[in-house]
Amino acid sequence: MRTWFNTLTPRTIFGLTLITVALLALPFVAALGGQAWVRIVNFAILYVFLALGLNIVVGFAGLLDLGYIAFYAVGAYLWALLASPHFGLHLPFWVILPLGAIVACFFGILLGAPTLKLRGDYLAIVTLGFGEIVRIFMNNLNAPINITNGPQGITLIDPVAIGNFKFSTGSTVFGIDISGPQKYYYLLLVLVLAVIAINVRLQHSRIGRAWQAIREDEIAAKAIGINTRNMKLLAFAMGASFGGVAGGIFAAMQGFVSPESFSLIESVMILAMVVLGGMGHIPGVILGAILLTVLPEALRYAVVPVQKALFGAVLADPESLRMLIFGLALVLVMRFKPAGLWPSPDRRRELAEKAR
Amino acid sequence: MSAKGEVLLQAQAVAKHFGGVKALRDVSLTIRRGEVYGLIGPNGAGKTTFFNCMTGLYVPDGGSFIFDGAPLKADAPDQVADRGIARTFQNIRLFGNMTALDNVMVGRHVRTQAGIFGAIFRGRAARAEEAAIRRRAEELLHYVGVEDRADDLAKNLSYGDQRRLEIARALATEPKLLCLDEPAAGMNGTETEALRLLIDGIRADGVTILLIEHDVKLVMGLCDRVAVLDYGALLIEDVPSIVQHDPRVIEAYIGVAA
Amino acid sequence: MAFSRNLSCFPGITLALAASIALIGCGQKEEPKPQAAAPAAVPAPAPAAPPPKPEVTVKLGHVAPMTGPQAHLGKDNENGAKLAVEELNAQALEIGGAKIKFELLVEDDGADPKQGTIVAQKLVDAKVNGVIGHLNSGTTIPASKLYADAGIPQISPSATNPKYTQQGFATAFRVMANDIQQGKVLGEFAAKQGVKTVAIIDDRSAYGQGLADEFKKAAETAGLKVVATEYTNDKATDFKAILTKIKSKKPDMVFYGGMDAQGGPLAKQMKELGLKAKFLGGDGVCTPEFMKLGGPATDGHYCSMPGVPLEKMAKGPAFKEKFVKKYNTEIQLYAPNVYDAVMVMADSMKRANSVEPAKYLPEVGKTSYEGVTAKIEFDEKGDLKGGAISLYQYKAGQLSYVETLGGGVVEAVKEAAQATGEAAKAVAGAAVDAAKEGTKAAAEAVKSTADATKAAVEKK
Amino acid sequence: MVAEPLLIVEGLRVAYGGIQAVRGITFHINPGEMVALIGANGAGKTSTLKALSRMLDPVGGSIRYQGQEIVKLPPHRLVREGIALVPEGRGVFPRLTIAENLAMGAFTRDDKADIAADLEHVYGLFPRLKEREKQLAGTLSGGEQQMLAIGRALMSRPKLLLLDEPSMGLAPIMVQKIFEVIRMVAAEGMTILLIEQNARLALESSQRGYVMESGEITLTDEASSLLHNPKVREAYLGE
Amino acid sequence: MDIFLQQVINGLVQGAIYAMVALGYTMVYGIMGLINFAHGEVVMIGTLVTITVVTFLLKAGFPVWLAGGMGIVAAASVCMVLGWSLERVAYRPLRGAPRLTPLITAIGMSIVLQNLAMMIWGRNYMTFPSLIEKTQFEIGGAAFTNVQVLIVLVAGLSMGGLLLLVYRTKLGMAMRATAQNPGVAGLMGVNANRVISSAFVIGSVLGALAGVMVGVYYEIAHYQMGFMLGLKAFTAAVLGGIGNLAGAMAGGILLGLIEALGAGYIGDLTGGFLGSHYQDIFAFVVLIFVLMFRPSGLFGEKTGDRA
Repeated sequence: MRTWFNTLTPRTIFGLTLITVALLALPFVAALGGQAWVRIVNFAILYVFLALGLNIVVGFAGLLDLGYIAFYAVGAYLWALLASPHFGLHLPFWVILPLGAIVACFFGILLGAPTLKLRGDYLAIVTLGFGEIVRIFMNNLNAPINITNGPQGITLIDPVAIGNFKFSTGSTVFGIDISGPQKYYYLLLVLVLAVIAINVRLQHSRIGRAWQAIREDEIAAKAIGINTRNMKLLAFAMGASFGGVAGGIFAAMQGFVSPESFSLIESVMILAMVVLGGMGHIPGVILGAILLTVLPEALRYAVVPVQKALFGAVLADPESLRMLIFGLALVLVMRFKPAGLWPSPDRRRELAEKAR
Repeated sequence: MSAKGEVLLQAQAVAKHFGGVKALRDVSLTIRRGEVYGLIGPNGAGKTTFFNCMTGLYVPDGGSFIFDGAPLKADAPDQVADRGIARTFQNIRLFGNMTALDNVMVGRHVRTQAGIFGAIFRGRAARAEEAAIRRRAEELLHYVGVEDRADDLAKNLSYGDQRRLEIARALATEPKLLCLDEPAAGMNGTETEALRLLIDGIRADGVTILLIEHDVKLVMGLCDRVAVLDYGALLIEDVPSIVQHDPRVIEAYIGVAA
Repeated sequence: MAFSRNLSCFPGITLALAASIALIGCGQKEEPKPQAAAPAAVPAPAPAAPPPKPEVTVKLGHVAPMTGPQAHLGKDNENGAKLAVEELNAQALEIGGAKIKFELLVEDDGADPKQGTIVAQKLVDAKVNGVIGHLNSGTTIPASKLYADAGIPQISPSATNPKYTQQGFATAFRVMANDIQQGKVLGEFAAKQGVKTVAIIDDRSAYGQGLADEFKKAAETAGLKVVATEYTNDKATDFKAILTKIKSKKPDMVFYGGMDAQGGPLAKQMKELGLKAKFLGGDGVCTPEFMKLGGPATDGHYCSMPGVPLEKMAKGPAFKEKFVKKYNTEIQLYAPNVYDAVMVMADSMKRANSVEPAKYLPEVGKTSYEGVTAKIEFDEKGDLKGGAISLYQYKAGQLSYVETLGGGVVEAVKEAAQATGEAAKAVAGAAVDAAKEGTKAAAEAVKSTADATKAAVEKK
Repeated sequence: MVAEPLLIVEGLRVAYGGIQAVRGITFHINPGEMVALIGANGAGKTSTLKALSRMLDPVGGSIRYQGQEIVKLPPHRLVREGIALVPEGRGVFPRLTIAENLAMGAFTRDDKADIAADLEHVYGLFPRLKEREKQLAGTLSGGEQQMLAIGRALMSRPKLLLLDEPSMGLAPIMVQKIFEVIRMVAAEGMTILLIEQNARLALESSQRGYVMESGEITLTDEASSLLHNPKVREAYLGE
Repeated sequence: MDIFLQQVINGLVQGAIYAMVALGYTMVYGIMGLINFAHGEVVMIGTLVTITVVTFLLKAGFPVWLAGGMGIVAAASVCMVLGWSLERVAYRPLRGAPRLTPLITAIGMSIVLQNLAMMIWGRNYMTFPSLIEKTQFEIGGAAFTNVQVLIVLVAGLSMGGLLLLVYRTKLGMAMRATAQNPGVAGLMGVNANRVISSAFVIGSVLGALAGVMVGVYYEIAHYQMGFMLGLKAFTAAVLGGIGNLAGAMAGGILLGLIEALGAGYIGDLTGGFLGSHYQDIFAFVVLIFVLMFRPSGLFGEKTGDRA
């Protein structure tokens, strides 16, 4: 610890302080535009969470996973079942959250194991299948025994609460009014910082290098003694556990889960965040997640006024135009920044050379 | 340390076929500790298949390998590496988008322990290990002579440097037996000579070497003993001077003007 | 709902300048009913020599999917809401001493629960006075918590999942019978058709599954035998496999819990497979879309719709005419309910003489409003009281009214023996005159049916 | 030589991401001769060949073939002009049969009768290929694949044949066989540019040679003279 | 038994449709190794174009056969142009980019096409004008229509034609060569760009045909119909071994049969626990099992790693 602390220059200290202040102030700044924006920021963080989890699997270990949402679903349902009137259980969050990570982890291994021999596109379709299988089970496990309550979903899920301090409603802390979404923001911020730290440390470790080796050339990785089976399962498990925690928070924030929140398109979206941002590069992935969460919402606000300004009338249906722009953005970013918006320096170098 | 000259690897009647093609027909050979052992033969004779069977990439259809006193597990390349066999590939298989240094560092994987918690919490032991990995990798880069390319992506290295880097990566696993698959392919006479010096040095450090190579001059100059494969079967296994003049070898492999 | 009407009126008086305004707001019988039927509405009688009055904009949130597979229904809902708002504005209402201008904030939740809460928060931030929506139960339920926390009254026109109102939120209302009510009636109706065996298909959506389950219970209670339960999904186009299986069980009737987009092709494929059972479905298939997609194969099939047919309601035919004239398209499904939801909200505000959510919320619960779809009154949960369900049969490409079952509110049931006879003619899209006739006849027969209806309600 | 050179390369420059691999080289090949291009790994030989075969764009210089500038020609047009390349590592189509691989060589040609004749000619050069006509190319050994690659190039009836490392990874006896065929083809009057690590073999087979070092041509002479050049002997023959 | 036969017919027809779409995926994948996720949308646009053209022509008084024929031609032409432009605009610039890049582009394109279609054709489900008078036949108690027969026939013929094209023509050989090594194929005089474009164009025409088939069979269309269909067809292609034409066909038919028989029988076999609500899973479960034992699909080449 002493070593890195000493290397801090006044400039980096200033930078870090600035970032800290900005992060702390963000929910109050966002709230100026309405609590909806705090909520959007919260979802953005939740997706950062998910994208970083998937990044371990796809970005680090190079395993194309199109069913990642399954782990998110597992986490969400676990919370819903353990903290709602459905089974009459109301466990506290500090029990459920780690449990969610562990159960999702277990699912990661369970679903990862049959896919170990598969490559690339075959892996993609199988993981996609697993994602669908999990969703369809959740949709149907209301009979013969009612476990998930089927398509009706589970309502009245407990919010995160520390004693009587509930995260769902606003309260006053040290004389500052703080809303429910703002509370969740700080909770998510703490968690996401932990996730980022874990990601960074994993990447620059013996295990991170082994994943990278598997991504580059599995045969060679085996030949130098990497147990690719265990390493791949570890990647699935780590990625899944992040998904599980994110799912739990999602359930608590929403107060309601139903299978329709965990459709294939969500998996695709998270993958798009990872790739669009810059696969394997943590800052890039974070950027990708934030952009893809905020962009559609921002477009929601922008489409009509912009049209009115340009043409004096609303020519195209704002909602379809919004999705159209979103799709185009995906295509264009990939066209002009094929390695993502913020690729790792190595990746950038690689592409520069390819371009000749 | 075990004595020089005792048996390190014994292949017993190893067989492998692909569909109807018999790639290896009951090949048995013995490699002794400390020697450089050459494996030659025409293209398609089964040399690389033999390598792949030994290192666990292929499951042999018959026979077994005894390495360092115990049988090698089939279909488990990582365990083979753990036991002390390292290899290079005919068509270089580096981790192209990792730096040269990272390539060698990842080679230390099998000799290090840090797990998921070590990686996340980065305790004292984990940090010490990480430092040791880096130190050793830097030494090896220096050893094979590509230290000045340490931070370049492996795929951007020249062909010769890539060959050397692949050897450094293999050495990072602390092998007892180093298997080189055509290391001199695509090198001119002078480059081949430098390679010969490198291999000589590795042998001097006590690593046994198994060498597949088409450069007859290199093989005959370097190897203590040579085996010749033809159509998947062992033709002869002996010292170079005898192998070189065996009429069957000349007819099947060396040709007239060797 | 602790406030009395007078109490809730009180701040309005103190804030208002003139007592005459309070009269309009708090007046009960004198208050002119909104003239929904007349397109050119007569403005409310203005007090003499009005001083320049403040104008207050009442923001109503409207949420439905504008993207995704249910976007066509979302648009329909939006149209219904717009129509209501325009009419309200044309009436130049005055509440709490101010001229009221309603403004509709339209949001898209894409039928996605996550977007549902974001847009809900957006509406809460925008300090809307009330929310109409959402369309789907899946988005309505998570959003309802936000509205409840903010104390904003929410009236869903179409979320039929019972859970929506079972959460115990004082702000949650709906102007449509829920799945339990509808499923029950459908089960009873099936029994009345003289069928003995029935096969059930549900689309595993919250709506379809809920409805099918309730139907199953009711059908079994009524002595029907469920010979097969099969499933599909809300994106499917091919139902032959499950229909083949059902065919082998030879049911007299097939019940389908799901939407029109699947129901139409389903009916078609039933015919192609030679499956001759009767078809029965809920409001999801009671649409022009169903007949368009099912073609002649829908002939003779049945479906139900919460409420009483527009034609049977006093203001119904006029609404239909207005709607078609304005948007040049048929009503898809819930537009009339949305329209009613808006009107109920406005009505509650008028009665409370306040547009403040906290003040008019108690009034919402006390609603007794003659809507275009039903006489709207809420039970203690916020569910539509009684929840009459009407049954229709597809005949020659049109929906023809059969009968109305359930419903505790006598006035809502304008069904009558004569009317039933007429109903075959009074098909959807038929001339308004014909419908008016039916309405008259119905009015006369109210008493005779009241008993029967009561009996039906008690049986549940 | 009185005849105009078949190929004239002037000031050719090739760069990858800012690093110059070929720094303005000039050389020529006369009709009917076999020219060797030798040099160390990374000297720029393969880059030169890639530029010639239009697989990458040079940053400068000119390539004139039969008096015509071809530096902007797309690669698939080259074979029509009569330039065929046998790529490094053979580049056979592994999941096409041998016959199909050879047919691909004649892809741009329509003269069925002549193609059939050329096929017989190739089979004459490499009888082993004829035996395995229907076999997938991927099942051949390295030497056989090299034969196939050369045969395939000949199927386009080229005027200029570019050979990239034909001996690489081959058993000595196979190297001898391949070079026998190359010499035969040369003897039939084919113009050949040969790039080879095995400098001795290359120079022994060619009339003239160029030596490349760090992207530049540093020596050029009759092949036999180069063989005896002490610098060449030290740097490339490992002596 | 008649139920079994009926289920086989159901599965076969559904499978033939999957197969048609799967052929389009495989065509492109075989050459470029690219999953053209937007292929389902090409199919959708094929259907919608046909509806528009046919409806318009029928209104204008054209005879059904002519209107139908022109509808098919129009759909094929539009899809051809669409496929060509997709490749040209979205995928070609990405050759040599990281593997996932074109996948995201494809997803983006899929979203764009869906929303464009929604803007053009609206959000409502559309009915497909009936082009063929449906006649019902019965064999052994199983009912089927002439349309179903036609669909299976067209799918079979399409595959036959495609096999001929790929294995018996010069273009086909160029395609296979480009698939294996585009650089060297270029050296042989093959214009790789043109070959790849033609693969897209052919795939898109197949997509258009599939779209017409879907329309004629189910008689409905919607701007989102392509997504699920594409997904199923892609599953079929992988099941058969993606890149392999016969595999795509077999995978499609197999998938159709699995779904039909699964929905028809698994429920009874598991005492109702796994009924038709798991219909969409059956295919995936079989896929996962097949891939566990044959990691490259049923007909895919074994990718034995030549180390």
